[in-house]
Amino acid sequence: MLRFIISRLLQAIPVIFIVITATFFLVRAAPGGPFDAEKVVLPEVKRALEAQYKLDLPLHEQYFAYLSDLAQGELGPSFKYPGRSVNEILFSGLPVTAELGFYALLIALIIGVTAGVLASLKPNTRQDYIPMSLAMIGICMPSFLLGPLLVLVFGIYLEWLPISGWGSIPGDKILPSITLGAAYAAYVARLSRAGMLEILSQDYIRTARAKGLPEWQVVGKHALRGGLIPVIAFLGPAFAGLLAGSFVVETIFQIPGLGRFYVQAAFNRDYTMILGTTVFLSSLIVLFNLISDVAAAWLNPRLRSQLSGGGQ
Amino acid sequence: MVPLDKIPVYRERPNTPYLQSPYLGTYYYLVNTERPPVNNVKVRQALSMAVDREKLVRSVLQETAVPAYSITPPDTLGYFPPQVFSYDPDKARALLAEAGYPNGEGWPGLEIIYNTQEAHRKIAVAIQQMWKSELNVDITLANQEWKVYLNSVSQRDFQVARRGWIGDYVDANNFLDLFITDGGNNNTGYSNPIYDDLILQRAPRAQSREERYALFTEAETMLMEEMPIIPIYTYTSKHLIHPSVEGMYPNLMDSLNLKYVKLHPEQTLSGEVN
Amino acid sequence: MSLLNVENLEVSFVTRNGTSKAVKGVSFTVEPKQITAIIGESGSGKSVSCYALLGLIPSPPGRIDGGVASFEGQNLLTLSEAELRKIRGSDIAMIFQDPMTCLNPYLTIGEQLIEPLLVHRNLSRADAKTRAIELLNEVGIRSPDSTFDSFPHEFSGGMRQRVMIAMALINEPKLLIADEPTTALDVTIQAQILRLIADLQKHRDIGVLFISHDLAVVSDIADQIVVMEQGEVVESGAPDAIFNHAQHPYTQKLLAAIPSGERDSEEAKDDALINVQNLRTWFHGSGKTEPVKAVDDVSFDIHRGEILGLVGESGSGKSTLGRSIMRLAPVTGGQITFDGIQLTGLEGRDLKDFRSRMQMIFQDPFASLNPRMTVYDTLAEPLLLHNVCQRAELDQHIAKLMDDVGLARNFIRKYPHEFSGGQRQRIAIGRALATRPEFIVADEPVSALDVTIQAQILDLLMALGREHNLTMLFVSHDMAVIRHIADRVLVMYHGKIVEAGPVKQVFNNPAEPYTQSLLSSIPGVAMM
Amino acid sequence: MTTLQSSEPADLLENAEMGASLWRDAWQRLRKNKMAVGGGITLLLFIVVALLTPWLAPYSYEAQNLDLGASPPSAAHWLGTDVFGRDVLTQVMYGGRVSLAVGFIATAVALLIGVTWGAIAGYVGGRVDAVMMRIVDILYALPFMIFIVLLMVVFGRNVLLLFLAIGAVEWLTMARIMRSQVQSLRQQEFVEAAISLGLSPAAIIRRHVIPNALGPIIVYTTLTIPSVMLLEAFLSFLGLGIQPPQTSWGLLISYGAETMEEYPWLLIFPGLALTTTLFSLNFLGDGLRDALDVRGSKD
Repeated sequence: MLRFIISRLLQAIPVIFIVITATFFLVRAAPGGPFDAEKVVLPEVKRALEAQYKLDLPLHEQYFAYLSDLAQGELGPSFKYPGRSVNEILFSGLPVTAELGFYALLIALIIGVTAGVLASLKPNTRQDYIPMSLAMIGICMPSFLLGPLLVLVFGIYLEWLPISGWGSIPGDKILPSITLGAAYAAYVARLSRAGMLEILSQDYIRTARAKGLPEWQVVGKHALRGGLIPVIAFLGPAFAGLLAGSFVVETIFQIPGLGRFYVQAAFNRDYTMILGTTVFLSSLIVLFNLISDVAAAWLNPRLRSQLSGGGQ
Repeated sequence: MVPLDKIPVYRERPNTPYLQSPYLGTYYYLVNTERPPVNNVKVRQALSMAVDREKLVRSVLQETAVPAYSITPPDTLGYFPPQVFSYDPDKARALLAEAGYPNGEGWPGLEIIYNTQEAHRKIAVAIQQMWKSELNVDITLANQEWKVYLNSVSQRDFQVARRGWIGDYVDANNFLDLFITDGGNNNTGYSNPIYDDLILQRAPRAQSREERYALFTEAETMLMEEMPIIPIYTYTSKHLIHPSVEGMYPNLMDSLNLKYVKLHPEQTLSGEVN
Repeated sequence: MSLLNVENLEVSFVTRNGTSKAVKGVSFTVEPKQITAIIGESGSGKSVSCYALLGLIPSPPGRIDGGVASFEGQNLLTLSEAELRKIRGSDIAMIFQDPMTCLNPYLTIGEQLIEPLLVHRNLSRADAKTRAIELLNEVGIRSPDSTFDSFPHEFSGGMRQRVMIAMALINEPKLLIADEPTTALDVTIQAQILRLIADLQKHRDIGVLFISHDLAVVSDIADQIVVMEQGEVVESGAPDAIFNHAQHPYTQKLLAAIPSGERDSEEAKDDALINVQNLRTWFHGSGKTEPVKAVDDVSFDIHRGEILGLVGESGSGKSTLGRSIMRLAPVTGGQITFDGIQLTGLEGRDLKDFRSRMQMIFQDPFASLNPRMTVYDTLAEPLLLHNVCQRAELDQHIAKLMDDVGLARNFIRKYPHEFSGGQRQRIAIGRALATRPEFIVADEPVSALDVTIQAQILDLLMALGREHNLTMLFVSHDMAVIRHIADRVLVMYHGKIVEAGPVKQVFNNPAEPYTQSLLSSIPGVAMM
Repeated sequence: MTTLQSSEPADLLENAEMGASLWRDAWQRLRKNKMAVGGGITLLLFIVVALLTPWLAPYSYEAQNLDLGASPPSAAHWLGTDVFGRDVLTQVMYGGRVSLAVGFIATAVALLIGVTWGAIAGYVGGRVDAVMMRIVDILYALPFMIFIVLLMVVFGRNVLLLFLAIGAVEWLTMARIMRSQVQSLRQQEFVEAAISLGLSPAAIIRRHVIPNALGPIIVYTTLTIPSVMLLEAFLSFLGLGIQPPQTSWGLLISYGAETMEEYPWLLIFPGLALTTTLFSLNFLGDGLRDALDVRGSKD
């Protein structure tokens, strides 16, 4: 198992390195610089700013300087927010976004698995069609639409829940989490339905019934474990996707999270910030993919013993 | 900021919390005077005269702005800019014909760029259609991401570009000196030694306020005849002020002076009865 | 009084394409402390009849139309799901055909074993575990304490079937339904499991309903045999009566299909078509673990025109050997010479062209045919690929192939799933013959087939072999089949060939103990 | 053995083309599936309307009536008007032209690249697979927005680029799905049988692997098309997409979302058009998957 994890991490190093390099040169090739503004600043002021952030050096020197900083864990100063380092900004936004992502995923799991399992128990009946149709809408409903819609209904007409903020008013975490989690709930529902249908047709489910187990045990104990493995494998990429995709939700609900920084950095051409968030997010993607692969393998005893045997 | 489309909703409420007042800023279109067809002053004048600013303000802007016919906002510290032209589609068509495009024939096309934002899009769409229906000229729109847009403007890689200027201090000079030759925010390629002389040499040496404002009027008249820019509207400051707030008065710079503001919490919006 | 008395059972399946009657008025009894065997081929309704008793057929599409099944004074067919659940796993227990798929791979053996105790007896987990370990011991599982927390994949098929049996017996049922419990097992394991079931039945005084397609298997243990065909009982009686005085033509056909005897092979054909020298096929795991030596230093000849039988149990490396010769498995070392050509050295285009001279027939005709290709497409592919014929003559060639393998020509537009197993294997044989090969590797070509079909396919292979002067390597775990079809035989064990020689010699005077144990495991030897 | 006589069953000789039968049979099967046919007809209707919009549309798509402004549905404007006083029905019809074209073409690009990439990676395996899938990982991690802005700078702004950009993002997931399908398929005996017949890897992938991997690909495709339509709105935001007064469903929905409280009809009708497309596609996709699964009729 350890060998598997180490080899996966080793494979990730060139991936992240190439991502850093490509991003470094891509952002600099994009038109517009970090200090361009609508009201043009004086040329000497601009030069001084560029010197301060080492932008006056030849590109390759900037690149190697960045790499050596990065090797020491330094992501550099933000161009947009003077006096703040990228590390600082990332670590102030991360807990908020991570918490938002966690709740969103939790909601996605609870709603998605329930809907998917219910649908799989009576395929091609109303109990299947209704949740699956909702899931389809959920997948395609963009959060820039769902968010305002929820705000309108629960925040403004019903006045049940606060419509913005994070952690300042009780209940203000509910709407953003639902908005972010909805699409994932829909995917989870489809995945768990397909997974459960597959498992429910297995011979060992018949064995369980032949033992006289009550139906809830047949489903809950024998079918769920295997049926949800595709969902577990999906969670890693999903969590990484949530972190990167939380921008819209964080904007709608005024949440000071990482997603806003990620997208704003690109708009502001805040070079160090773009690189910092990209490095950070791609590392997280690698990490979460690995965790969910390991978890999915761990749930499957056959794979588990193969992995602990040192094999791959 | 108050969202544009929400304004009518607030306005219609009795005891409205909505408060609007003119603001030291102008929304205008930059014209690249070195690119055909807008290198022809008659074309620029025709385009400007074909914009029905009253209608634009009434419909798209929901009365949240004031039509502008000059770069300087009205009553800038007592300076009232001249109105050189007005909405005149007939004259616009005549000018366009003089420029060689009678009824839009032979028109080579024109592109308006703007940075991606709903408000800019709405203005551009409306103006595009006004030019199309009054002058029979084809206009294309191109929205650009903010930094790309800034880059296009500073590289003068455009024909017509949306622009706004918010005054740094309350004085006409702050608007008029934008268009001196090679000014950092000129971006139009406009260059007129007489204008430069007026703004840079003569106005600073004016002996009185009246003389200074007369020089400004002369310069601005010149600017509005040559039209390196097409003014669209003057900004207003827009606030939702809860009825419980007393003593908040608008000013041109829209800066809050909280010294005289009082709160009367018993006052509520008529919408919030419960 | 009978333990179980089934009368006029009728079951049908309602599908989009209409209603099909799977069981048409079947009656049989199981006496206490006796074994009743139901014999029939796929589609005969034998399994459906038994699943229907316990409410285990999926409904819809399954539907019980009528009949009575009395068990201890209750009619099983009219019980509610809750009442049936009380009986399932306690009074009536089941074991199934495929122990690989019938145990839940995600739960430990122990957890699955104690479930019936927890559900039906309300035992504590500790007591249940004690009971389970006792039973594991009884079914012959070594060190049951450590086994208890293992997962199914850590066991061989035979061991899993023992676990299944333990699980069925744990609540001391009065009736055990065993659905083809040995079909998926190797011949020596099959013999052990059969013995185990017979022993347990005697010790515990339970009634057994034993379902099988193989008359030979049940001949040793059954007290009563019921023969089913197409949803109906055609004959029933004591084994002796069935084997010696079968009345119904179908029963006679089943008996005749049991492979027996050996062919008259001409001696001493010394002209080697294929020569295998010191062949090694090793599979390397990652890292420094020992490679799996599937084929380990094997040398032999295959003579022109002969059928060489290759026999061994699962894991012996016999399939890998066949696949190595076909260049489907990567050869680690050694040489294969085909008609003077170094097969091991061929690559790319040369290999592709050479493939027309040798073909393979796979074990599972369900898996070896592309489910999305019609018979026509499947047969046309090799014909066009190797330019056996022009496009204009394609139809004639395909029709000829279908005639050769005994398929009706109007099946040409059908897909594999529309055929029975035997018909599918005919398609696969047709595909292999299409390139006009000289040599064919047949990898267990009949082991997935019903016994009467098996006989037909064996006859077909022998006839085609003669007609096209084919040389064949026939891989099988079934001694009786090898004896029936092969000229010479190789016995493989742990990657090595332990015995080789003409069929007569090996079967009548086996030199190796391993060969002897294989021979003694052939079921129904006594009956033959 | 009988020799071939001239009196062969007629249908035998009709089968001139190899591989054609699967698709023809799938078509037969599809025609019997009411939901799929309904979805197909709806889609076809949308496409026909899109093609004929210049003749069918009740109003000009650019003509404004600023004095009318946004008005709710009425006899003159069945679906109401937008803030410029333009007819919403006309806008939705013209928007459909863009959205349907973008949706289908960009998805086709993504399918082509993704399926090929995934099939090769999955079939060849080993190092090639590792390298190909790491490339997918890298592309996943690159900041998409910067990438698009650059594309625009390098190639200028045109619709072809829009398709490319969308295809460039969407094929990644497609490749992953395809790869895992192929990995399990290549273990199947019929692939081994094809190898032993001497088929080239390309022929095996094309004839034996892809037809058997189509099910999940079709389902994913039907989900991709609507999300591509919405992605187009985001690219328009970056300046890559189409420009006013041209419009698309994605743009109409994102404009409508901003004024859903004041002018709900500006959101509802384009949303309805997209949702209808989504469901039609899904029914058609499920039907197609079932139709291609020749075994489906049995169970």
